[in-house]
Amino acid sequence: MSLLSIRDLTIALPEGADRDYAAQDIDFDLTPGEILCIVGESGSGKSMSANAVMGLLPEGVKPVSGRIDFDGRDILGLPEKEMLALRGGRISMIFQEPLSALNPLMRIGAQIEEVFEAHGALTRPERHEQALRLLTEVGIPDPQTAIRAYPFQLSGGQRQRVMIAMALALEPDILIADEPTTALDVTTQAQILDLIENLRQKRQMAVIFITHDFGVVADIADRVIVMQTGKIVETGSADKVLLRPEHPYTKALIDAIPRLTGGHTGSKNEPSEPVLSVEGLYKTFSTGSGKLFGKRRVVEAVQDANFQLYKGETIGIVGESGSGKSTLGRCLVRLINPSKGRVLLDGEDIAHMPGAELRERRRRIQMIFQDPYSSLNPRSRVSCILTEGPIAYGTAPGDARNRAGELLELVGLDASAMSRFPHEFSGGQRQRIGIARALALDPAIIIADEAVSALDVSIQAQVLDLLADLKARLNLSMLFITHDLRVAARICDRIIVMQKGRIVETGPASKVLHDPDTDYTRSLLAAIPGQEYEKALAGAE
Amino acid sequence: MTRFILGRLVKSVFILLAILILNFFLIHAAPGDPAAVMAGEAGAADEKFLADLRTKFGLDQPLYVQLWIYLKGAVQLDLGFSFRQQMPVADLIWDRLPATLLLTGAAFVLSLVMGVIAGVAASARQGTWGDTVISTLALLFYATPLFWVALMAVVVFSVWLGWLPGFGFETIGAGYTGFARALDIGKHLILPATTLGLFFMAIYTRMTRASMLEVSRLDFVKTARAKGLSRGVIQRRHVLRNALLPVITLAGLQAGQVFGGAVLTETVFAWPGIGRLMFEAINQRDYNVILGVFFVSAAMVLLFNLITDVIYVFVDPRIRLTE
Amino acid sequence: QEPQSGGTLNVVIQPEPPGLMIGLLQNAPTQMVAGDIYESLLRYDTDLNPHPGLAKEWSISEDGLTYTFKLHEGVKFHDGEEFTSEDVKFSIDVFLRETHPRLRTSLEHLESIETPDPYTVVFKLKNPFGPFLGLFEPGTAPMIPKHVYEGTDFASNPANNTPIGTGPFKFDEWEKGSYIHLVKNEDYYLEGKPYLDDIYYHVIPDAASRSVAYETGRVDVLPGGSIENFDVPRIKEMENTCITDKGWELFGPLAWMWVNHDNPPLDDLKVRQAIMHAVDREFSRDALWNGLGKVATGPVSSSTRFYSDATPDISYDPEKAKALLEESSYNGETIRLLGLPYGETWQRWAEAVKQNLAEIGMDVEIVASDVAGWNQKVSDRDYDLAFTYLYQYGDPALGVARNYFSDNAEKGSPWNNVANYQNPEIDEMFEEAALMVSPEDREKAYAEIQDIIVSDAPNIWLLELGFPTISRCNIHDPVTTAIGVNDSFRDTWIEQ
Amino acid sequence: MRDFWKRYCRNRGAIIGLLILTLVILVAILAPLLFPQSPWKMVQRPFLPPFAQGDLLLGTDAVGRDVMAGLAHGAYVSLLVGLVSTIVALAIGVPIGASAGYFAGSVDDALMRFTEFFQTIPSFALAIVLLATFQPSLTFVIIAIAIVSWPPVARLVRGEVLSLRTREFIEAATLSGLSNLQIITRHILPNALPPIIVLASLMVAQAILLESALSFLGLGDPNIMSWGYMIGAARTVIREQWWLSFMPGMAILLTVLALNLIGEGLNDALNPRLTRKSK
Ligand SMILES: Nc1ncnc2c1ncn2[C@@H]1O[C@H](COP(=O)(O)OP(=O)(O)OP(=O)(O)O)[C@@H](O)[C@H]1O
Ligand SMILES: Nc1ncnc2c1ncn2[C@@H]1O[C@H](COP(=O)(O)OP(=O)(O)OP(=O)(O)O)[C@@H](O)[C@H]1O
Ligand SMILES: [Mg+2]
Ligand SMILES: [Mg+2]
Repeated sequence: MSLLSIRDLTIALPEGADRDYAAQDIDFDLTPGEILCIVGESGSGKSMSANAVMGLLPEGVKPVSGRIDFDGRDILGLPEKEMLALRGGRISMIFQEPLSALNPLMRIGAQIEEVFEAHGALTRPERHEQALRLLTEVGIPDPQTAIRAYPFQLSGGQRQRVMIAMALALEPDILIADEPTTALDVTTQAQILDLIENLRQKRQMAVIFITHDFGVVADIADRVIVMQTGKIVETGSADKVLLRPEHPYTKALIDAIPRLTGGHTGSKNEPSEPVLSVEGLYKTFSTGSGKLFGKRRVVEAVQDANFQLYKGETIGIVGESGSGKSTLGRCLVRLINPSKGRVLLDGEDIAHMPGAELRERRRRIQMIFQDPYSSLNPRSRVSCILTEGPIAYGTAPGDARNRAGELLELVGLDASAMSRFPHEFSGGQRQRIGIARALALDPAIIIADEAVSALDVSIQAQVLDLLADLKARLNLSMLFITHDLRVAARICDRIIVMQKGRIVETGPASKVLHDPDTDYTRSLLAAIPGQEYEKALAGAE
Repeated sequence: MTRFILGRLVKSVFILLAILILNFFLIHAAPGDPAAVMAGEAGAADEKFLADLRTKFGLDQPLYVQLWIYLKGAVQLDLGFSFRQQMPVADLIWDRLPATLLLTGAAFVLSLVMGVIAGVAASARQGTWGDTVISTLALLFYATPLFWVALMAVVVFSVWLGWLPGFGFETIGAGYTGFARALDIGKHLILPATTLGLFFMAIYTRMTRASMLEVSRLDFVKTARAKGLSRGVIQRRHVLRNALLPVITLAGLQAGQVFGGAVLTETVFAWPGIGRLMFEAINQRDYNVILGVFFVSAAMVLLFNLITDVIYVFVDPRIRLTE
Repeated sequence: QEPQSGGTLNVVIQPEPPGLMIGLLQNAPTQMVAGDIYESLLRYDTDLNPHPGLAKEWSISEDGLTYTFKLHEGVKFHDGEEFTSEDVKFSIDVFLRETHPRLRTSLEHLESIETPDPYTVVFKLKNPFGPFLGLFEPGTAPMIPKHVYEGTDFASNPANNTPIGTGPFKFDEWEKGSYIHLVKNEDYYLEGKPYLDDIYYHVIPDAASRSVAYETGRVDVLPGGSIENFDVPRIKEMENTCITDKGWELFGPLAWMWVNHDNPPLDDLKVRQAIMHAVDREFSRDALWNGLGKVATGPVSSSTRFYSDATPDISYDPEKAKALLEESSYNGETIRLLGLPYGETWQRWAEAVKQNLAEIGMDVEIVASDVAGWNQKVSDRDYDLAFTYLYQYGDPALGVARNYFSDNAEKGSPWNNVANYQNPEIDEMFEEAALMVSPEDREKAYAEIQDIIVSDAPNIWLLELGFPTISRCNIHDPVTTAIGVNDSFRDTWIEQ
Repeated sequence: MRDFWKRYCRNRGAIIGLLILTLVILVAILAPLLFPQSPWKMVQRPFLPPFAQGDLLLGTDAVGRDVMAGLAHGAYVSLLVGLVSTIVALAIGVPIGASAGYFAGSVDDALMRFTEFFQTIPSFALAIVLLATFQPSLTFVIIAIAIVSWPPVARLVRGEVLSLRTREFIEAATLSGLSNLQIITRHILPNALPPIIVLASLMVAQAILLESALSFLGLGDPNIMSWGYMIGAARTVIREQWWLSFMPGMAILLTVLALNLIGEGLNDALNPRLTRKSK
């Protein structure tokens, strides 16, 4: 007997959107205790379909046909009042973005207790007790403190767990999780997946899980739905879809999954001059505390970093969230000033170089930013984004434009892209513009900070290929910051593992990923989802 | 926190001193002096009369000496003597301050409360005629000259309808005490406070509306809806609180500008407040009074800036106070 | 009708006086309130004839050099001390000589003051001084308690805040910015007077609010000039409302434009005459002053003694003005017109004059400023044309001569001969006329003076201003003397 | 540009606003042609009510001047005061706010204290003192208004810049070798524009009103016909001839309304992201 059944659901988008329907003819069932994974490219309508079940479509987006039966009742036409009772009570949802999904001005505890309050459950002290229990259950360290904390005082992973606690508060029949782990590092991700799995077993909770991480899908899914531009293109049991895909799109997706093994064929680094060498680098942040009368807090984000980057080499920097990866990268391009230590670029120390001189050196070392959205000025056209750097360094505007055209071609974009604004591109395309911008100055070194983590696998694969290709063609050196070890495996020659600001392990990629020296690295490796599946895939090939 | 507040207070003292010096020169740059004005009012004067006055006021001394004398007093919190009224400036200000604080305080509370309510109401009805009415009214209040509104209010409510007294602080000579007096003052307060408040109310309305709409698009509102919270609770508990942040900034600014806004209102409604004192003092070149009022006003601005900053910390836990 | 005792009088006052010690401050609002508290020796009816005040009788010697005043007996200051001739001597000779610039000028003619007994004062003059008997109103020669002020620094005497006089009302309370409260002087020397129990002077800074105050019944007396002229017709129509334009005879406020003789082409008589004839004063009176007041015919107001109407014609005649301007040395220069910063009417007036002058082809630019700026500019002769209005104090020697004397042309004061009009003949004539004993001689002399000055057109005389006092009709006798509400309300009573 | 225009036109209010403003500007420009006589000329008896006489549609004022001519000529001055003083205030406030926000630290502290100084004097009082010191001519009225109205601009811009400067695309621009000035002008300010536009449209209104309040106190330029002057002058007869202040008041109201609508329209049009993606 199915708990939820969706029939011919079509969701219309408002005028001016990229297409007419966010989702079309969606058809699926969900039985109690089942985990259904929805995968597919970005913008394919995954989130909209899920939101439709909650009755929480954004303004202007409306279901125009079909039905959603929950417990034998069509909930599409349900009056708001009855929907209120379902929401949070019998169906609950975890949203994509944990950073902004919590009210910044409310304490964590209050936000959880609110769920009970909304459904008139329990007395005040009981609610508090339950909130505490839930926080403990989702594995938040020191729940007594966390319950009184504000969202900004928690890490991304902790916030995501608070969201999960909220969603689980009333033991719903259905949990909808929209990319709940995308922003998390592998260890945290593993914990959360365990938690969901536990709950399902204990409470017969059905789960709709949206993700683009196939490792995760492989680990948890009973059934899988693949979506593309608003339509379901393939559906079936996890085994069938993952191992014996039928639809070409599914096949393409699965082909694009990065592998821990095999992907990258060793390094051909003949020991040459290091283009960049880092010696004894430290970065310490000190911040006032948020609490009244509080003390100053000191964060040692990077401690005693030492390494060399050789010409044509790619180094991956991996490690859990908050381990200092980004800080290290930013110190190298001097977006932040290191506290101590030297950064030798072509033998010159740029760690403490003053403005004008630094500016001259800077074009040799460029950065690709994590978020393709926020790293492009929303009010600049692509042509401007790509040419202003070279022009600032004295290239004639005409030449810069020509070069920009070439670069766009190089990163696989049409020259017509020149006159468009960033918002007119997809995430993957935007990331390519970011890459083109970094290349526009003909740098010797590129620092890529989580350059692909926001992208879905197929686009991720494209971008990674592109980077590898460019690197080979232009003989670039690259520092690749990521928390996805599969991605690191795919592109890096050497890997640096960071933990709490320190470099704990360095070595060739194959060594670090398969025969690590430290326990920390081993725990990271163990947490990678979908390892079984990867083997199965490898076996199938 | 205490360190932050203390630090700011210490800094404020220096800023105040600097402001005082600049104000001193600013005011002395205007043509005419208090002696000439007073002589002018007398309808006749001779050299001796003017010279006597100037000696008495200390205006015969070089400017830097006058400044020095003034500053010496000011650091001991002595704001000098009013040339014209022959009273210590501090007493004058102290006399007038309660009326102004009452008026601006009432206008402030009124504009803030009404403005926020209207803004919330408009945002809840976004796109409907209710929204249009509120928004248009707000714009109307915003764009109408204050003195025009004030006079019209008096004509309608005081002359035609006879509901409310049109001017003054209380019924003179009625001899009310206690509650009766409070009631009487309250009645007198309604028209000026409303007039003064209308303008800011309009601003708060617009700001709250925009801010509410902005915040209701944020993700955490969706989270709140997913919890099954009703619309009202969401608006109140989640949207409003966040939407109030920019309103607080503005309110801090308004609160600081206690005297400036009140000049016209106090004049039209014969309200015995500081705004009028200041305006008259400027016209009469009563230097010490002008400086005194500017000084208190500056202190007020700095104080309210500080209070706003502190309130911010309480309302928004993300904000950290840094020195 | 038999006067009734009792009742409270609510009067508007504007602007708020800087203080109430009338010996130190002579501005209009101070005088209005202090006129109830302080008294002088005489009072003047609306034809400027003297009547008993603190002096019950007086006599003048044949040669016009000795003035003897007999004082009322049993007059007490508000603190209970008796008022005697010593106080008179102290007030005039010591206090006011020190503090009162306008009186000081007149005291130049004074030889000595003698006090043969407590109720007799004898003034001995150096030379005959025609206007002398006109000096004894409270604004010019208030009686000040010797026992309070003798030997102190007058300006900083703490008693200035609680003024003590002999008047029918005593100071009670001053709520700054709101009101001044005076109460009946129970020990007043005239039996049965004053009639009123107390008086509130309400400080209401805005003219429109002042008329509202009257309309809503909060105040009962609107002294002249306290509401906008435009409001007068409406208020006048209200029931139980009486209006009088009496009470300004002593002051005889005359409005004119100073013409700065330093600045060519204004030193050219033809230019000045052209301006004189170009200004449409009837229009200004009717449109801006609601028909109140009179068109001026020359430097002397018609209520002032020795006014002559036989002066050369200066009436509105744009054609003549154009012709005069043609013949003159005017070459299209921009003339700066300094407006008087006393409210809307004066601003409108400046605009109207500007327009009048534009009609005859004169380019005028209005200069605005606040009161202090106006004072400064006029005192420094930093203007071309400047509006003003001045009081005449009942006698040309007191209020007219000062504006035309060559000697009075030094900079630094806005009431001197600010135009810098230089005519030695006039100087001499003024000097002589002031010293003449017989009123008939003076009359003749002043007629001649007026004739000459008007032909010289040193200034552009505009209007004898009318400031009607408005009050409820059941308030009897609000105005009884030539200084109107500036005198005390001692004779005023309210019909219950 | 066409694009921009199309986006602008999508907002109906904005078009109405533009129409009104165009009308006002036209009237301002054509005033000397429509009413060749000086607006100060006394043409008829004072206080002629509106529609009483054919060629004086809106009647006459206290000295018999044509109100219609006054409105037309006043449009020019009021717009000039509103626009120029706002531009000057922006020219002072934006650079100060932007530098304070961008360079932060001690620069910020110094500039904000400087701004605070102007804020601590009640703005109305400051305007009065300034005008008492200098001649109240049109130029000084404009300057005085600008001087008292720039601090909020500086504060607003600073706030925006503070939040923008840590954005990734600013970091990217830094890495591209742009100078600070280029970063501020090309990347930061365009993104801070929406609130500035809204504020600016409010400031124009404020300036027009402030001018009227100053006129009311006799501190306007007495040689120039402006709406503020007309309201101030008609204020004394508000009881008897209410239309004399009502009509310039309406003119101000309409202009302010138009400016606000335009501000909002511009804001939408300048935002290239028309449909927000719900991420
Ligand atoms: N508020 C909105 N207004 C208009 N169009 C929208 C809105 N929200 C989403 N869309 C459009 O609806 C389509 C489906 O969006 P949806 O969020 O479901 O994608 P998704 O599959 O969840 O993608 P992702 O993996 O990036 O989250 C997209 O084309 C998107 O542009
Ligand atoms: N500007 C800053 N002020 C204070 N602390 C900071 C600042 N930037 C980073 N940190 C702290 O420094 C530490 C390292 O941060 P960093 O951003 O380098 O981590 P990361 O390894 O890049 O993590 P993630 O994978 O989540 O991006 C964290 O504890 C972070 O809170
Ligand atoms: Mg999604
Ligand atoms: Mg990072």
